[in-house]
This record gives sequence, C-alpha cells and structure tokens, in this order.
Amino acid sequence: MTAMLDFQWLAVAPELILIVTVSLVLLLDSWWPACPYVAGPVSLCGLTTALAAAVFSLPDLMAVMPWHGTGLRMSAATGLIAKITADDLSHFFTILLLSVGIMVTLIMLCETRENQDGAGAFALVLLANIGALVMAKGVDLLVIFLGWLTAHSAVSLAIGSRRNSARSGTAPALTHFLISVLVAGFFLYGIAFIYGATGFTSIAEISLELEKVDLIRNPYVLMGRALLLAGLGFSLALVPFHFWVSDVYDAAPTAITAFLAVAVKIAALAGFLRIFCGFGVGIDENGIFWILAVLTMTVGNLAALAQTSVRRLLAFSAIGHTGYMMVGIVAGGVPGWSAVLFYLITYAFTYLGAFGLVALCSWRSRISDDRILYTGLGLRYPLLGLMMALFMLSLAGLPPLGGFMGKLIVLRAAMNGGYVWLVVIALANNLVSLYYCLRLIAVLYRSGSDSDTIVQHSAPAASVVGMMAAGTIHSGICSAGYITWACAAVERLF
Amino acid sequence: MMVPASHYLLVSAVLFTVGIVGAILRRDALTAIMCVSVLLNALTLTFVTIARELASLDGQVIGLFLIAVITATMVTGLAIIISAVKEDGADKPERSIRRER
Amino acid sequence: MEYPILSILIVLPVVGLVPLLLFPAGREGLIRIIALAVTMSEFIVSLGLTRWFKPELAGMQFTEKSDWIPGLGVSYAVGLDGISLWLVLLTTFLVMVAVAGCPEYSTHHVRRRLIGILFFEAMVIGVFTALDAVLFCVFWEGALLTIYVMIGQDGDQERRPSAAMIYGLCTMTGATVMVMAILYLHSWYYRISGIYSFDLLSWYQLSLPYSVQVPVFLCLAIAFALQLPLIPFHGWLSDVHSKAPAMTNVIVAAVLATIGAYGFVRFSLPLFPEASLQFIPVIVLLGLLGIIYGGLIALTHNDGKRVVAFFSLSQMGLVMLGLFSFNQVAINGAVLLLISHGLCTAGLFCFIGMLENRKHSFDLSQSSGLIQAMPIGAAVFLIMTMASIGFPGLSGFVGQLLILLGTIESPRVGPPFVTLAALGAILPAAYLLRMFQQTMFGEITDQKSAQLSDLEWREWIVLGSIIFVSIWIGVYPKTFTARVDPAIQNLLTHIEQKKEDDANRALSQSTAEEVEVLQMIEDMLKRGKAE
Amino acid sequence: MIEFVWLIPLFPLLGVIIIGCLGARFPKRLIGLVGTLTAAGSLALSCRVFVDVLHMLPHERFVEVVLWEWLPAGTTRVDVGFLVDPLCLVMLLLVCGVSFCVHIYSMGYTATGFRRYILCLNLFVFFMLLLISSNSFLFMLVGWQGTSLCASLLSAFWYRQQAAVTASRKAFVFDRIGDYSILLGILLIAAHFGSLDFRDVLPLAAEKLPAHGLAAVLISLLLMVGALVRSSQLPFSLWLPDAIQGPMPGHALIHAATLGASGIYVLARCSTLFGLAPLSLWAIAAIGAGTAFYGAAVSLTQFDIRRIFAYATVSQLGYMVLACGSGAYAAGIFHLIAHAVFQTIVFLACGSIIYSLDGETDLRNMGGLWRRLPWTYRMFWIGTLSLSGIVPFAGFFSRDAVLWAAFQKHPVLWIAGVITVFVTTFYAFRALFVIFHGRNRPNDHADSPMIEPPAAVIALVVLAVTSLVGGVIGLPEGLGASNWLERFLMPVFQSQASAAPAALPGPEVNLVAASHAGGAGGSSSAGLLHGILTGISLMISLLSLGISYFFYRVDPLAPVEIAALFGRVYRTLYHAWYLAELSDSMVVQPLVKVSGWLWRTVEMRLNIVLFRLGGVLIACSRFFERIQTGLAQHYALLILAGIVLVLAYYFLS
Repeated sequence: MTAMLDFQWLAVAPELILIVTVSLVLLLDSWWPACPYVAGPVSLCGLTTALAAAVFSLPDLMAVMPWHGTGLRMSAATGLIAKITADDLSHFFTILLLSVGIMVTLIMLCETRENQDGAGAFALVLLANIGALVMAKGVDLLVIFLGWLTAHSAVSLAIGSRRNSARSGTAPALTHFLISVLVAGFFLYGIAFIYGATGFTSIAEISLELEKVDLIRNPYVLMGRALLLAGLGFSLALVPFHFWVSDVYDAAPTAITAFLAVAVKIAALAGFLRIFCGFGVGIDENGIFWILAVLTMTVGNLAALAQTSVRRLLAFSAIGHTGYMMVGIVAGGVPGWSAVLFYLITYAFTYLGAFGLVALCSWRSRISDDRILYTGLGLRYPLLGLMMALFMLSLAGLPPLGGFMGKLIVLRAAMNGGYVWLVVIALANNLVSLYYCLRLIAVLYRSGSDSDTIVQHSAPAASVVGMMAAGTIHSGICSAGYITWACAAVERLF
Repeated sequence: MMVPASHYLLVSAVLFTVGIVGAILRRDALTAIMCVSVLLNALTLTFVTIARELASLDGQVIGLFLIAVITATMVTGLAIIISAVKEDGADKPERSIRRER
Repeated sequence: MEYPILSILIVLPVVGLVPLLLFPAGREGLIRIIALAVTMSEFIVSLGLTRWFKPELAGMQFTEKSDWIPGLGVSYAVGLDGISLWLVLLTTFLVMVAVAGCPEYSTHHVRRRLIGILFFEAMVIGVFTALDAVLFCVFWEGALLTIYVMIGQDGDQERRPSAAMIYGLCTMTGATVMVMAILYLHSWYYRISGIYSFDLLSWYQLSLPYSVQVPVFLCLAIAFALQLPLIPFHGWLSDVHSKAPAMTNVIVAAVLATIGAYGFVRFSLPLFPEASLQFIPVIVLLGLLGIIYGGLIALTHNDGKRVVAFFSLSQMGLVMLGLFSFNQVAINGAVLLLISHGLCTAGLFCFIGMLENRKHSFDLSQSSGLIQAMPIGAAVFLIMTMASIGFPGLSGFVGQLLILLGTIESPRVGPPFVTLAALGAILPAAYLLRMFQQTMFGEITDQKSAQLSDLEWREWIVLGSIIFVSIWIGVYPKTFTARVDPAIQNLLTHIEQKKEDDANRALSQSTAEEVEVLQMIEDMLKRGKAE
Repeated sequence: MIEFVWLIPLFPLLGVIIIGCLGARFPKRLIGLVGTLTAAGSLALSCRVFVDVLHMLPHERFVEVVLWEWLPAGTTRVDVGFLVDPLCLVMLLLVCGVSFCVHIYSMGYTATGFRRYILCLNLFVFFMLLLISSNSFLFMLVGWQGTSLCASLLSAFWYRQQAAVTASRKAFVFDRIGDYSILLGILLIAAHFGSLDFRDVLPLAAEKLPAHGLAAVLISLLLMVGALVRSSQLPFSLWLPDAIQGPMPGHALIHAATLGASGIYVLARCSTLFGLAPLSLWAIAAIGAGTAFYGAAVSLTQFDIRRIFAYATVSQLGYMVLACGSGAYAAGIFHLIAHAVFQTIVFLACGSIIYSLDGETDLRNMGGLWRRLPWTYRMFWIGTLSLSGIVPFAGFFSRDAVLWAAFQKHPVLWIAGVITVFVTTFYAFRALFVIFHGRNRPNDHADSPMIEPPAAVIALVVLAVTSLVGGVIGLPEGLGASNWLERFLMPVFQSQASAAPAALPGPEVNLVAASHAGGAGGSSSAGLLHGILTGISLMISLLSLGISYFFYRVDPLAPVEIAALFGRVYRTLYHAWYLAELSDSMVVQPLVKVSGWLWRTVEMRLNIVLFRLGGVLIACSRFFERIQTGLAQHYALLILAGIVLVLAYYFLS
C-alpha cells in the first residue's frame, strides 16, 4: 500500500486518459453501432486532452521526479518494480507520439465513410498509442517489452480491421502479426539472457551491475544485447529485419501505415536510446551500428529506386531514413542523439504529410497502379501536386525543407565524430533518393495522362497535409527551436 | 534428486528452437501461431528457471505475467486469422499469409 | 546605408511572385506585366548597390548577420564585394531582359516559367551574397532545383525528361558533393578552433593541412565545374540548351555559368590556396580542352542553340584559365569575360527566342536569307555575334585580352598555354560568323521566312540595352574594373599571405604538424567511439 | 589643332551613326552627300594637322593624344590614344583622300542597297583611320579587326550569291589567322616590355630585346605573319582575289587602296623590331618578291577583270613587302601611296566598265568600249601606265625606289622584281587593249542607264592628276633629286637606323649605310648604278608594252597558241597554283572531319557513363524487389539470418 503512495500518477496521466478514451470509444460503438462518426472525434478529444496533460504536467513532474524514474510495485512479495520515468526525454517522446496519434486519427477520419467498422480501428490506434507511450517512457526492459508488444499487436489488429484503397488488410495483418510475434520471442529471450546474467530488468540497475562485475564479455549479456537489437530493429525497420515493411505498407490502410512508419519508429527509437545508451558502457557497439546504418541506407534507397508504386516507394525510403537515423546514433553523444531526435521530427512531418496525401488521392479511385494514379496530378490539382512535390523534396533532403536540415545536422554530427566515410555513403544514398524523388515529381507534372483520379475532399486529411507541409517548411527554416528542444531532451542522459 | 538448472534452460532452448522452426516451416497460419505460443511458453520456463537460480521471486512473477501476455497475443492472432478467413470465404488459412500480387 | 538592401534584393522577387500565383492562368498579359515590374524594380534596387558601393574598400560591404541556428553556428550572413556586386547586377539585368524578351509562344507555360524565373532570381542573388556556407548551399540547391523544374516543365516534348533528368542528376551530384565538402570543412574548423561555425569569412582564416585541402578542393571543384560547365562535366549542356525554350536558355547559359565561376572565386581560391596552386595544370588543361573542343564541334554543327552552347563552353574554359593564373589582370579579365559572356549568350538566345517566337527554327541548315525579311534584326544579331567573338570595342574583347595579358605575365601558366588559349579568342569568329552568315545571308529558301516580321520595339529595346552595356564594357571597362580590382587585390594578398604562413609552418615544424594532425584525428575518433 | 586629331576618325563614325539611325528614309543622294561630307571633313582636318606638323622640327614630330585609359591591365596600361607622326600623317592623307574620291565617285552610281554600301564604306574608313592613328599595338587591333570586318561585309554585299558569302567568310577567317599571330606577338611584347605603347616599345626595342634573340625573332615573325596575311602575301594570298565580289568602287577603296596597305603599314610601324631580327627581314623580302611574281603571273591568265586587277594588287603589295624586307620602308610607303592612287583609278574604271555592261566581268565578252566610255578610257590609260611604271607617273618612281632597295638587299631580289615588271606591264596592257580595243563587240547595252556621270569623272580626273604628278614627293636621290618623302618619314625609321647597325651583321650594315649615305646624296657610284638599273627596268616595261600591243592588237591568235604551247603551266597559273585546292584539302577538310568525329563519338556518348551507372543501380533495386517474395515465413527466415549476423558480430568483435 505504501508502494502506491510514492508513485507519481501524474507521470502516467496521458496513458490513463487514453485508456479511458479507449473504453469510451468501445462503449459508444457498442451503444450506437450505426454511427461510426462519433468514434473519431471522441478519440481525437482523448488524444488532445492527453497531449494537454502531458504538456502541462511537465513543470511539477520535473520538480518531484527522481532522475531514475518512478515505479509501480507489481508484487508486494518481491521488490520487482516496473519502472517508468518522466524525464525530458520521455516528455519529448510523449508529446511527439501524441501529436502523431492525433494526425493519424485525422487521416483515419478520411477513410471512415467507406468502412462502417470504424470505431474498432480508432480504439486500436489509441491502444497502439498507449503501447508506444509506455515503450517510450519505460526504463525497465520488461516495461519496454510490454509497450512494444501492445503497440505491435494493436497495430496488427488495426491493419486487419479495414481495407485500404486497393486490397484487403488481412493478409498484411497476418504477415505483420506472425513476424512481430516471432520477434517478440527473440526480444523476450534477450531480456531473459540479460536477466539471467545480471539478475535485474531495470536498465539503471543493469548498467550498475555491468560496471560492477566484469560481465562485459559475458556471452549471455552479448546474446541479450544482440537479441534486443533485433527486437528493436524489427520495429525500426533496420535492414536485416526490414522485409515485412514494403508488403505491409503497401497493403495496410493508409492511416495505419502512417502510424507504423512514424509512431512505432519513434517509440522504438526511444527504447533504443534508453537501452543501448542506458547500459552502453563496456563493449563497443558502434561497429555493428555502423554496418547496420550503411546496410539500411543503401538497401532502402536502392530498393526504392525501381518502385513504381508510391506506397512501396515510401516504404523503402522510410527504411533509408532509418539508416540516416542510425548514422546519428553512430555519431552518438548529445550532438548525435539530438540530431536523431530532430531528424525524427522532420521525418514525422514529411511522412505524415506524404501518407495523408496518399490517403487523399488513392482512396476513392481503386487504381492499384500508381503510375496511372499520379501521372499529371500536379497539373489537375496544382495544390496537391505542390504538396506532394514539397514532401518528396523534403524526403530527398533539399533545402530549405526539414529533410535537408535533418540530414545536414545528422551528417554534421557524424562528421564531427570523425565518421567521414559514413557521411560519404550517406550522401551517395541521398543522391539515389534524389533520383527517385525527382522522377516522381516529373511524373506528377507529366502532361497527357488519361487517369481520372477523383481526389476526395476530406477536411481532416487535407488539414493534416496542410499542417505537415507547414511543419516541413518551418522545421527547415526555423530549425533552431526544434534543435534546442531535442538537445534539452537528451542532455540528461550523457 | 535435484535436476540442475542447465537442463531446464536446455529444454526451454530446444522448445524455443522447435517453435521457431515450426513457425517458419509450416505453411498454414494456425499451426504457425501455435508454434509461436510454444516458443513463448519456452521463454516463460526460462524466466522461471532463472528466478529459481537467482533465488528471487521476480522471475516467478514475470513468468505469471508472461503467461497473461502470451494469452492476449494468441487471442489477437486468432482474431486476425478469423477475419482473414471470413474475408476469403475459403477455410484455407495458408492462402491468407501470402501477399496478393 | 542602413537599409538591409541585400535582403531586400533577395526577398523582393519572392514577394513579387505571390501575385503571379494568385492570378488565374488566363491572364498572361497582366502576369507578364507584373513580372516585368518586379524584375525592373529589382534591377533598380540593385543599381542602388552601385550607388552606395564604396569602390575603395576591399572587404565585404552591405553586410548583414543574424543567427539562424546558433547551436550549430549557422547564421544568416550576407555581404557583397566588388566581384559579386557586378554579378548581382548582371543577374538582375539579365533576368529583367529575359522577362521582357520572353517569347509569347506556348502561352500556357508563361505563368509557370515567370514564377520559376523570379524564384530563381532570388536564389541566385542569395548565392552571390551569401557569406555562410549553409546559406550558400541552400540558395545554390534552390537555384539549381528551379532550373531543373523549368527545364523539365517547358522544354521540348520528346527529349525533355531525359535532358532535364540528366541536368538534375549532374547538378544534384554537384550539390551533394558540395554539402560533403562543407561539412568536412566545418568539422575541421571545429577541430582547429574549437568553435562551431559555417561562417565563410572566419573559414578564410583557417589554414588546413595540404592533405585535407586536396579532397575538399576536389569536391567543391566538381560541384562548381558542373555548373560552368567545365569539360568533361558538360554532359547536360548541349541537350538542355537545344531543347529548352529561349528564356530558360538565357538564364541557364548566362547565369548558371556565372554561379559556377563565382563558386571558384568565393570558395576554392581563398580556402585552399595550396591545393588550387597544385591543381593549376589540371584546371588549365581542362579549360584549354574546353576551348578547343567546343570550338571544333561548333565549327560544323547545324543547331544554332547548340553552337551557342559550345561557344559558352569554350568561353568558360577561358574564364577558368584566367581565374587560375592567380594574376590580378587575368582574374579581372575573367570577371569581365563572365559579364560579357552573360550578355552575349543572353543576347544571342534572346534573338533566337524571338525567331522561335515567330515560329521559325534556328537550324543553320534550313534557315537562310533572313536579312531580307528582318534587316534590323540582322544588324542587331551581327553586333551580338561580334561582341561574342571578341571584336574590339565590344565586351568580349576586353575580357579575353585581359585574361591573355595577365596569363602570359603570370609565372604559373606558361606561354604555351597562352598560345592555345588565344585560340579561344580566335575560333569563335569562325563558327559564330558562319552561324550569322548561314542564317542571315543567302537566298531565302522557304515562304515562311520570307514573311517574317522585323523586330518590334519591345525586342528592339531588349536587345538594344544589351548592346549598350556591351559597348560600354568594350569602350570604357574602367567602370567595372575599378570596383573589382580591390576585391581581387584582397583575394590575391590573402592567398599569398596564407601560402607563406603555411610555408613557414612547414619550415618550422612540418613533422610536428603531422603529429598534431594525427593526434587530433585519433582523439577525435576516440570521442566518436565514446559517445 | 593636333589635339583634335581624334576628330578625324570621328567624322566617318558620325556619318555611320547618322545614316544608320536616321538614314532609313533618306533619299539616295542625301545619303551620298552625308558620306562625302564626312569624308571631306576628315580630309580637311587631316590636312590641317599635316600643316601643323610641317611647322614642327623633324625630331619632335611625334605627338601623342590620349583620350582615356582603355584597358586597366595592371602595369601595362592601354589607352584610347592617338599618335601623330609622319607615317601616321601620310597614311591619314592617303586614306582620307582616296575615301573622298571614292565617295564622290559613288554618288554617281546607284547600286541596290546604297545605304548599306555607304554605311559599310564609312565604317571602314573609321576603322582604317583608327588603325593608322592609334598609339599602341592593342588599340591598333581595334582598327585592324574592324577593317577586316567591313571588308568581308562589303564582299558579301550581294548576299544572295553563295560564292560572295563564302568568299567573305573566307576573307574574315583568314584575317583571324593573322589576328591570332599578331595577338600572340602583342602578348609577347607585353611580356617583354611591360607596355604596348608605340612610344615605349619601338625606341627601346634595341635595349630591351637582344638582337637575333629568340624573343626578337619570335615577335617579329608573329607580327610579320599577321601583316603578310593582311596584305595577302604567299601563302595566304587566297582571300583577296576571291573577296572582290561586291561593288567595285567599294573595293577600290578597301581592297585596292587601303586594306592590303595596312599590312605594309604595320611592317613599317614595327620597323625597329624587324631591324632586330634579320632572319625575318630576309623572310619578308623573299616572300615579297615571290608574291610579286606570283600575283603578276596569275593575273596574266585570268579572264575576270576583277580578278586580273585583284592579282595585280597582290603583286604590287608584294613589291611593297619586298621594299620593307629590304629595309627601305620609305620606298615601301612611297609605292603604297602611288599604288593606292593608280589602283583606285583602275578599279573605279573597272567599276564603270562593269556597270556599263550590266555586271559583265568576263574579259572575253568585252571589247571596243573606248567609244562608249571615253573618259574612263583615258583615265584607264593613265592608271595602266602608272601601274606598269612608265615615266613620268608616280608608279615609275615608287617602283624604281623599291627595286633599288631590293638590289641593295640582294641582286636576286632585284631580278625577280624586274621579271615581275615585265609581266605586270604585259597583263596591264592586255587588259587595256582587250577591253577597249578588243574585236569582239559585246551586245550593245543601249538600255543601261547613263554612263559616266559627272561625279564619277571628276573623281577619276582628280586621282589621275595625283597619279601624274604624285611622283615628285619621292624623286630618287640616287639621281641627284631630293626625296622629300624619305626625309619626311626618316624620323619614324630613324630609331631603326640607329638600332640597326648595332644589330645587323656585315653586308646589310654597309648596304643600309649606303642607302642613307645615298640619302645624303653621296657616293656617285651608287648613283650611277641606280641610274643604270632604272634604265633597264624602264626598257623592260616598254618592251613588254610593245609585245602586248603586238599580241592583242596585231595578232590576237598568238596568246592562244602560246597558252596551248605551255598547257600545264597555263593551267597552273589559271588556277592560281592550286593554292585554294591545297588549303582546302590540307586544312579545311581535316577540320570538318575532326569536328564531325568529336560530335559523333565524344559528345553523343558523354552521358553513357551516367546511364550505365543508373542501369546497375536499377538492377540492384530489382534484385531487392525480387527478395520480397511476399511469404511471411521467408521474411522470418531472413530475419533469423540477420540475428545470426548480429550475434556473429557481437561474439567476434
């Protein structure tokens, strides 16, 4: 009972609010099954309040929170405490994730009219959001795993729950689910190894243990690290673990794809940061990170090169962007990680915008071949075309957009860290990405296509696109603010 | 007589491997998911064993906790399979793992 | 002078293209008038620059500086010296000319093209005035991207994707490599001075070890050479020129080349003196190659636009020769030749555009005897041609001659080079005169060219203004050189002084230098690993 | 008044501006008037300046007028400036006078595009005046290139004829070759002297340049090539005969009188530099003699009267070059003047002939014109006599001076010259007899407009009188007379005379010394020799006159038979020694081939690399796409492999 007292409920206020919202949505749905329009707004309200709570709870949290975080005692008998923390980092991620959730929900609203079973999907996205939040806040391997599993299962269900423009979502749902569960197994096994070697699951204690006893080269610990890396790499779409990405993005409902591409990646990065910087002491992991970064960049961009479908192109280039983030991770330290976080922001802007556009364009017209779908779009819908071009240029990292600044800063960190060749490779990849982005733009403005794309006018999705476009430009031109925020978020860790 | 912990760990490792192999080799979704559950249960066993080695109750708790998690996951998978089958109309789950080209 | 005149120059066109965006596509006339007004006011403002510019000062003038990303040392810093002054003026002038002389054919593209041109103007002025590497990069890529879009949009139908795509790839490669180099310099500046900074002027004080200078120099050289273009980086040149519409051509030929050369002046020479000196033979050889190669191809080529393209290729070779002879006079001449090359190519392309505007191709093998239909046009075209082939008293001659005079005096480039380079002053006579005579003289072949209309007053004014400036340069170049001289003087002294610094360092503790550098790299690596 | 010398070239420019801008709707007569007035203006002004200079002492007859600094080329400053000295003055008077006459003459005849014609003429005069009055090598280039431009424009005057256009382009390109060489020479001078001003370079040449030094030889050779190209000497003598395709009066001014002469002017101007390089002097002399003979011989066989006299010009220019090569620059200038006058007469006369025959230029279709063109006939006689150097015409004295100088250089040169004299007289009178007394009557052009308008006649008479009495300015000193021209020009070449003895080896020394001693009216033996040689050359020309009279008046079949006799020689001469074909196959064709090859093989393939690279990348991309089988278990397997990889790293690192 006393354990309950020292727990900062405020730290989990957003999660609690979301949980309430989920139940509310489900109840509403079961009350008026006929009316799917309620679910969206309700979950929106929930997310917004959660966001507000997260923002306003910051100061007093900062005041009371011990740096190693607070925890919820799980069993009175043992000292096992599932720890979550509410430092700047988790605050950063919370705000990021919640706003992404809002955007995704807005995009979903654009698809709602068609499928009547809307409410469930909304609830699932909320759940996934909760999972992501937990993942981002957890300072205990188990907690992180819990969040991870929640997020992925919810996403799998959400994928299966509705159709996207062309095809049914169940097949990708199965793929995603099967692989994610397998990886969950590895993840858990990794935790088991480390737990076995050190006897702890809380990161802080593990790192202390690792420093205390000479466990550095302990095979179990190594196994554990590798498996954890695999587990997080799966949701980050690092290269050897990325194969599911293109299929799932291709067939999943657009909004869910956006969630997968942005929110899950953010959460995974948070977990990555906590774990591998948490007990990063000891063996040098930069080598493997270096390899993974190069692999991810190269494979992602090269694979995107020949894609004709915009979804798949976005999928592969998302992999490529993970590679760029890995470059920042390799650079490491405050400069590196702040760069990664800033990159994350610009990436979120760009991708949410791009997927919003895809949702807008590709919903009504059931054309599976994007070459027809997007040809001459810019001539028929100048504004849409402009937006698409904008996001593409940001993906390709052209100034003065967010993508450029993000790349610039990440590469700068790597360069200052002395990883010249990494920067060279990254820039070569950037060139490749430039090629396919420019080609897509050329397609957008190629006249003489006979396609009759009916772009449905969905205010929410359009607003998402608009906001994201504004964000892309703003994060490019006035990036100073974002960068300082990112620096503040990671300073404590190093 | 006392069975050494390594045996337990070995068993769980074997189970884990069996799960993986099954999940990868079996074509139809149902079996694949069953194999996965085998795999996860193997992990539960691991945790419990480690707990016993460390003589701390944490592991046991984690084990219980995991059982719940695994159940939830399995339910999720079943739900997806059901919806897939419902959609396809045919009761040949393996088709639905494939991506439709 | 308290007004932020440079920022005004940069922002004005962007503001000016807002109304263009607002107007419906149907109102080409109005749109063109607005664009013309904007460019004219821009030109007038830039004239203000010459009014307030202090010729006696060598350093940067009209400087503005404000933090952009303080954490990274990225700042919004702009400034102007004698060299960039004239290049800015050239840009504003030529853009005005291009907009005024913009052919009406394919009116449904006019709006987009004008928007593109205005944006491009802003970007280019940014490039010429930026004093911060990142800012420079931003403007640079912005400008190139605009060109890419313009070419892609309203080029010819059949070849356009490939031409535009090739251009896009080439220039984007350049831009990427440039980013690379800039990051590298940044990290080195941090390594040596311990301060994060992208500020060019403070980079100038940086003295890099030779082993570092070479790769960075090469990167930047590639980036700039792709714009000039310097052989063998001119793959995009002739396709783009032969396919793009005249107005785009005016901009591409006249301004892009200038950007490239300016990059060399602003970055390569002051930042890497040793490397530049080391690479003189290479660059000069490439330049000479361009001179001769372009001349030879143009001798028999039948596509007028391509001929002009090759002409600019060879002119740029001459410019590079002038720049890399590290001689006051020669660099002076190079700047003048840049200006004159801009004027000449702009004039030629404007005229070609006016022909196209009359639905008349500029194929040398097909069009002939045009002088009967348009005597005034022929006269104007003749003067343009003369100015381009370096006819004394017109703009081309002064630049070429100064380059040659300076080069032969500079110890770094031998007389043999000059002997070949003089070909660049002679060869154009052969092919440009051929172009003139084949199109203007001879019997009229087809009915269409018989009823061509002569230049109307608008085109008259456009070409006349170009000719006026060209004659001014040719007769009284002092107006220009007087302001350029101090800047070049400054540049050269800077280079010399840096060279002897490094010489002293090499003298005193060459080994210590090595050790120190290695040390730096090592502990930097350690730091990278540790984080 | 001298400080206003810059007005002299300004007048024609004024004319250009007036006619060019406002002249669109001027009547033809008004245009002609403007042209004539401007010519008269510059003529009057140059006379005034001339008088002013005459009042000065010989050694201070060098006045430099600088308007503003033109090229700020560091230490070597180049001005827009003029140098008034005897040489410049003589040329000024000549050019202005001839242009004045030609303008007057042109008023008589209407050609189509009269405005264009006058424009071209005035522009040419402007550039020509710049060329001869400029004060530095570089500023001289302005006039140098301007003149060639105007000349080629005039050649392409009838732009519909492809031949004319090609010829004009050829002329221009040839001149660019000359420019190239002169440009290099100028650059070398700049490198060695640090200045391009005549006043700085020429007097100091002896100190700055080691005699016989590589630099001196190089510079002089480069300048020489430029000058020789301009005055169309071998092997560059192709362009001038071809270029004469426009209206004859214009060519009379440009090609006959002044353009080729500008090359001689440069030779004379740079006499000091050449003095330092005897090698190039020898080259010049040889080339001059050769060209003189070449031109005459080719002209012998031509039928197109324009070509006949074009080659005559070439040959006469050869004489001047010969004179310069022999170090007697004064003689060269003297012959230049004389030749300008009589060649102008001949060309103008040809102009009236061709005009009266409606553009007929073939000798074979002419004959018996002396009744229809009485005045032209008489003037043509005078011109021809002067051309073939019969006493007492200017041509006689000038050529005599040239030959004497040549003899002093080397007797062989003299012999070549004398042979040329024979041929010259022959072809000159051949043309005269055939045109005016030929038997075959051309179909009578009764409809052709008025022939011999007064304006034309006046111009011709003025020139004829000049040619008749012009000889007095250069009476040979050898014969005890006083050569005013040589004394007047002496200050210009004085520096050379002072520099030369130091430079030149043995024989030239005493020869040049002798010539100047002769100037002092000294050794009688030289005088006697001179007299004898003169007599010989005179005899020879009279003889050849007789022969040609016999051939073309008495026995018209003889020339045909002779032509048949020496068939091959005749054909070679007729094709001008096949120089055109030679240059075409040696230079032009290779260039064309190379150009085409570059375009096809290099330029078209430039982007291949790019495409290849792109292909490789696309292939990789396809491969990655193929990995994506779409079967979940495959992915799981691959992920497993990835995990193994990571593990391997962890355990191996």
